[in-house]
Amino acid sequence: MSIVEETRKALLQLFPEQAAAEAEAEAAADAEAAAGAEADTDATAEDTASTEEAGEAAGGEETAAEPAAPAKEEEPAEEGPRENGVLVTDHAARGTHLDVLCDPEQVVEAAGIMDEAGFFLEAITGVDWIKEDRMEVIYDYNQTGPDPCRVVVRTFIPRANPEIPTISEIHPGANWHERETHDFFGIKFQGHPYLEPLLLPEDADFHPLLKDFTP
Amino acid sequence: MDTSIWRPIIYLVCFMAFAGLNAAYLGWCERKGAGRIQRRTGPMEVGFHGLLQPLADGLKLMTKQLLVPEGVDQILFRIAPILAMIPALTSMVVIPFSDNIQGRAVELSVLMLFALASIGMIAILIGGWASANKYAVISAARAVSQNLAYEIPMLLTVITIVMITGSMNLQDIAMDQQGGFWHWNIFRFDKSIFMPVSFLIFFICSVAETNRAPFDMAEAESELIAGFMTEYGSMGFGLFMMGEYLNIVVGACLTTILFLGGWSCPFGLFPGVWWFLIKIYILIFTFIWVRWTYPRTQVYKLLNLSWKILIPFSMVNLLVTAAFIKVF
Amino acid sequence: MTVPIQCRPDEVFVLNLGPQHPATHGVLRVKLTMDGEYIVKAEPVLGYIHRMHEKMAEAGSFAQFMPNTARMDYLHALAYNHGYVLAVERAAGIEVPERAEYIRVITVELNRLSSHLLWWAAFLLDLGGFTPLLYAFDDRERILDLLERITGSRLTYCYFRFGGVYNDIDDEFIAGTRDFIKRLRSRLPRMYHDLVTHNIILIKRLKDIGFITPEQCRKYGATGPVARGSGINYDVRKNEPYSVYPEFDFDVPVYTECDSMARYMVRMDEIEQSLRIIEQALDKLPDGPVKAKKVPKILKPAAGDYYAAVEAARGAFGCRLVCDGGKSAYRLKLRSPTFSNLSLFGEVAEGMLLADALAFMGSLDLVIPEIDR
Amino acid sequence: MSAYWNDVFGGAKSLAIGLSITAREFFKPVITMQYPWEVPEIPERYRGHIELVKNEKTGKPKCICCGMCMRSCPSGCISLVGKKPEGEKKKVLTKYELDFTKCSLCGSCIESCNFGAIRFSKDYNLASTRKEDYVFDLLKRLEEQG
Repeated sequence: MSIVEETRKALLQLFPEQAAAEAEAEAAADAEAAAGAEADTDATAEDTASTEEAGEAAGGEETAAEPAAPAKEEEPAEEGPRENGVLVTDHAARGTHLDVLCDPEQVVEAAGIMDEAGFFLEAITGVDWIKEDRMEVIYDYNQTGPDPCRVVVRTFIPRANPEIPTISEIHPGANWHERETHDFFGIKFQGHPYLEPLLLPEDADFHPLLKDFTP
Repeated sequence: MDTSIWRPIIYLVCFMAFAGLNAAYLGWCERKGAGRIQRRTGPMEVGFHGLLQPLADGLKLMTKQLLVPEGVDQILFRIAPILAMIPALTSMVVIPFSDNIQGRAVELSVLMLFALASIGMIAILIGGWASANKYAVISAARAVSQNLAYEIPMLLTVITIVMITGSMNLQDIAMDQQGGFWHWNIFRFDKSIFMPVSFLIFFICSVAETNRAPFDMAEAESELIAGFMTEYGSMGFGLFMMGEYLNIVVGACLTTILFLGGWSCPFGLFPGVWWFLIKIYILIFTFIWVRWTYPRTQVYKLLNLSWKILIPFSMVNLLVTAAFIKVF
Repeated sequence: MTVPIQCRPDEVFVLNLGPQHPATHGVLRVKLTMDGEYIVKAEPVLGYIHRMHEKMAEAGSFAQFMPNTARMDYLHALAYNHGYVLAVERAAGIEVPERAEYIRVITVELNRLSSHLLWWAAFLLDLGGFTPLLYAFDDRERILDLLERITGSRLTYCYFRFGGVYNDIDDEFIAGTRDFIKRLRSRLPRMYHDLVTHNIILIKRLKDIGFITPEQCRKYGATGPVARGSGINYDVRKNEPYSVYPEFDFDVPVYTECDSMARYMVRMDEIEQSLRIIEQALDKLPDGPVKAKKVPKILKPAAGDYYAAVEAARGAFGCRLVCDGGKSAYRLKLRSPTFSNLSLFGEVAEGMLLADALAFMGSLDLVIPEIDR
Repeated sequence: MSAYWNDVFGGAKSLAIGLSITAREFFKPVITMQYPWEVPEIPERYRGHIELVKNEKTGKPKCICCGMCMRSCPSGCISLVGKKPEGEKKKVLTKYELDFTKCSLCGSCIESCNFGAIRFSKDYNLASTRKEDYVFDLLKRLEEQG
């Protein structure tokens, strides 16, 4: 199983609905395949093991199937609000392998999953979507294994009250990245040990990367 | 004519001139030497090949205001640079440049030189402490620990020489080595087989004593800005620099007298002051050469070197010498 | 060597290392709480050369941000050029002609060499050795001359363009580069390794100083030679190949000692690997245009976000570009490697001697404008 | 114990090698240049500040006052004014100012110019204590160049 698949499976813990839906679809596909190819094998044994094996069996198939899938999935995502979940993205086009959209409360859990999977935090950044009146917080994760796998975890928070839990306890490196993001966007990382300006002067009370910032 | 009055005055003037010239022009030599080693030209603009550079520098330093920062110890801050210069100048008095060129023949001149050398360290301590600057204080503490550590192996090797010669008078020590280079203490294998090692130890210690790279822990410009000199400007800084160069001269003189036969010619011909000068300038060049070759050591590595390598080696040499003298 | 720290709260003092300090290579300030010469706590204070490049990217068009990229990591400016150009090309879907890719690789690697040489020189300066600085500058000067001939500038290059490079390289450049490779190869063992690497003073100062465990590297997101000195085999050029790097045969030097000496050795070995890459690139250099034909003057990439990473001399440089369909970036996040590399300084420097901490800091290879952006 | 002796002898040897290298360098020729007396050759593509290019036939600047350079400049350091004299079709350049304090020598202006009307100069000896000295009147400069 490739690292992208493994990580994807690990991240699906965050989204029981998507996981369930996929497991169902896989089971159905498996059952179909099993029924088609080996009609005489014991189908009941396959079913009982499916909860565990579905993912693994899917791993091989999905790598082939997925690159096509995001093309379908992404287009509507641009227009309508995207559902929470894990998306496999085309690395050549996007530069990332997995794209996770989650609730603000879930970033800590996501950070924990990434940490367990051996990922390191590359950067945290915010984006000020002033028209939609919300802010996006993007966490870039990467790992040092032989195969590339970049994961981006993103979440949206209201612009009026930009608060999000800190992940600096899980990734100490996030400490500075969160301070920087706080500098630029005014996003408050709850539970951060030392949320003082890092790149801006000590007494800075402005947030330059907000779209309505005027110097 | 009673020479007892004139002699000291003439010597005083001559030695002062010698010392001043050295202090000024060693800076130029150092810059030129460093330049050549790094394949640059060094100072070129002031005078022919920058020969007037020391004068220009001196003029600049003297015309600058001596800035005494707030919060420093007013008296000690001013005393320290003077204290760095005076002992080095005084040391010149007892150094025999030749069999008849010596300011004052002191019976215990070796001891006197080492006593004066310790005052130089106190100048650094005072300067660093009085500056009320954290970098300067760290530097002062480093200088003291370094000097204490290096005086021990240095004195141990000197004791070896004193045992060989049986005198603490520099003049006697130099006289004892007259003749070809095989009479020099560095090659006196009949007294101890480790004399070259002993010479090396003494040389390393004198580099460390003068706070020169690679042992310039006290100055350490990439760590402590300029260490004890951080707060000094104008001639206060100039005096420290001159004191440093004079210390180098004294160190080279001492090494020459103790190990390289003083003013004697390597081939036993025409002994005289020129041989002495040639030897000390070769040694001074080595000081410069070493400085521009190595990176700086670190305080603990330096103390390790002293306590774990230099002191045991000089102890062994001392014992071997004692045994040789007793046996033969 | 471990020395126990005996520290009573009333005995510590605060030492401000910087913002003007010879060893911080710019305007980094480190607030050190010291017990004598031992560091109890180290807290880097950043932002003295913060210029808000990311806001500037939002103000102008994509092309107008190009010159800014060179002003972050001024020592490896072309890698920053490269990272940004890759991100925009990915967003706008521009294909780069092969010759341009090769020229990019050659110039980036030359620039990496000059960066490593300057690091070496400055590192030795931190350690109190002056002469190596001039020897390294002798070599570096030749790289700058070569690059100046084709890019027109010596330090803050603005050479890459979306879909290619500014202008073509000529035969004289190729010959000059080959000469330079020969020259550096012949000088490396003697002027670099015999004079410095094997020097006992240097070894004593770097060995077993500044331990960074692989786990610390991961937790703080350290990349580049810092991670490779801790046994992490990660190089964007190998692990996530971009441009034409897969065409070349080169190794990623990895040392598992985790100390300053390991980081030193990684960089010294990388010099050799960069020479190999340049050599192969010059051999394989194809003919053709150096700029893609149909690159619109005003780029309007489709909305969405794009990521591109390159291996800069100091680690993985990442460029996250968020577009909203307009002609300027909606948000450009620049992930600078030293920002992460420096963030572990506080943890590692605890309990170190001041002199060792500065040697350790030098081995991290900091470029302050890149940290502050 | 052997580590100790290794340190002592290996260390001494490494130090001696170091000295021998610097000694050899000492006798090699100087490689630096005495700058104000010797001037390095400036490569063809050197990027100095920009200057206007003259039309060889008419002796007037090639610039047609389209203002592309002004718009493409990332830091807005170019300001130009063109007037249409009566009875002529084309605009004539009357003012072309470069605020060099902001210029980062990126060359965007030169690339954006479709008429080859500006190029990099080879000036690098620029020093002044006054900011105003760096607002170059390029039109005047062109006239002075003759």
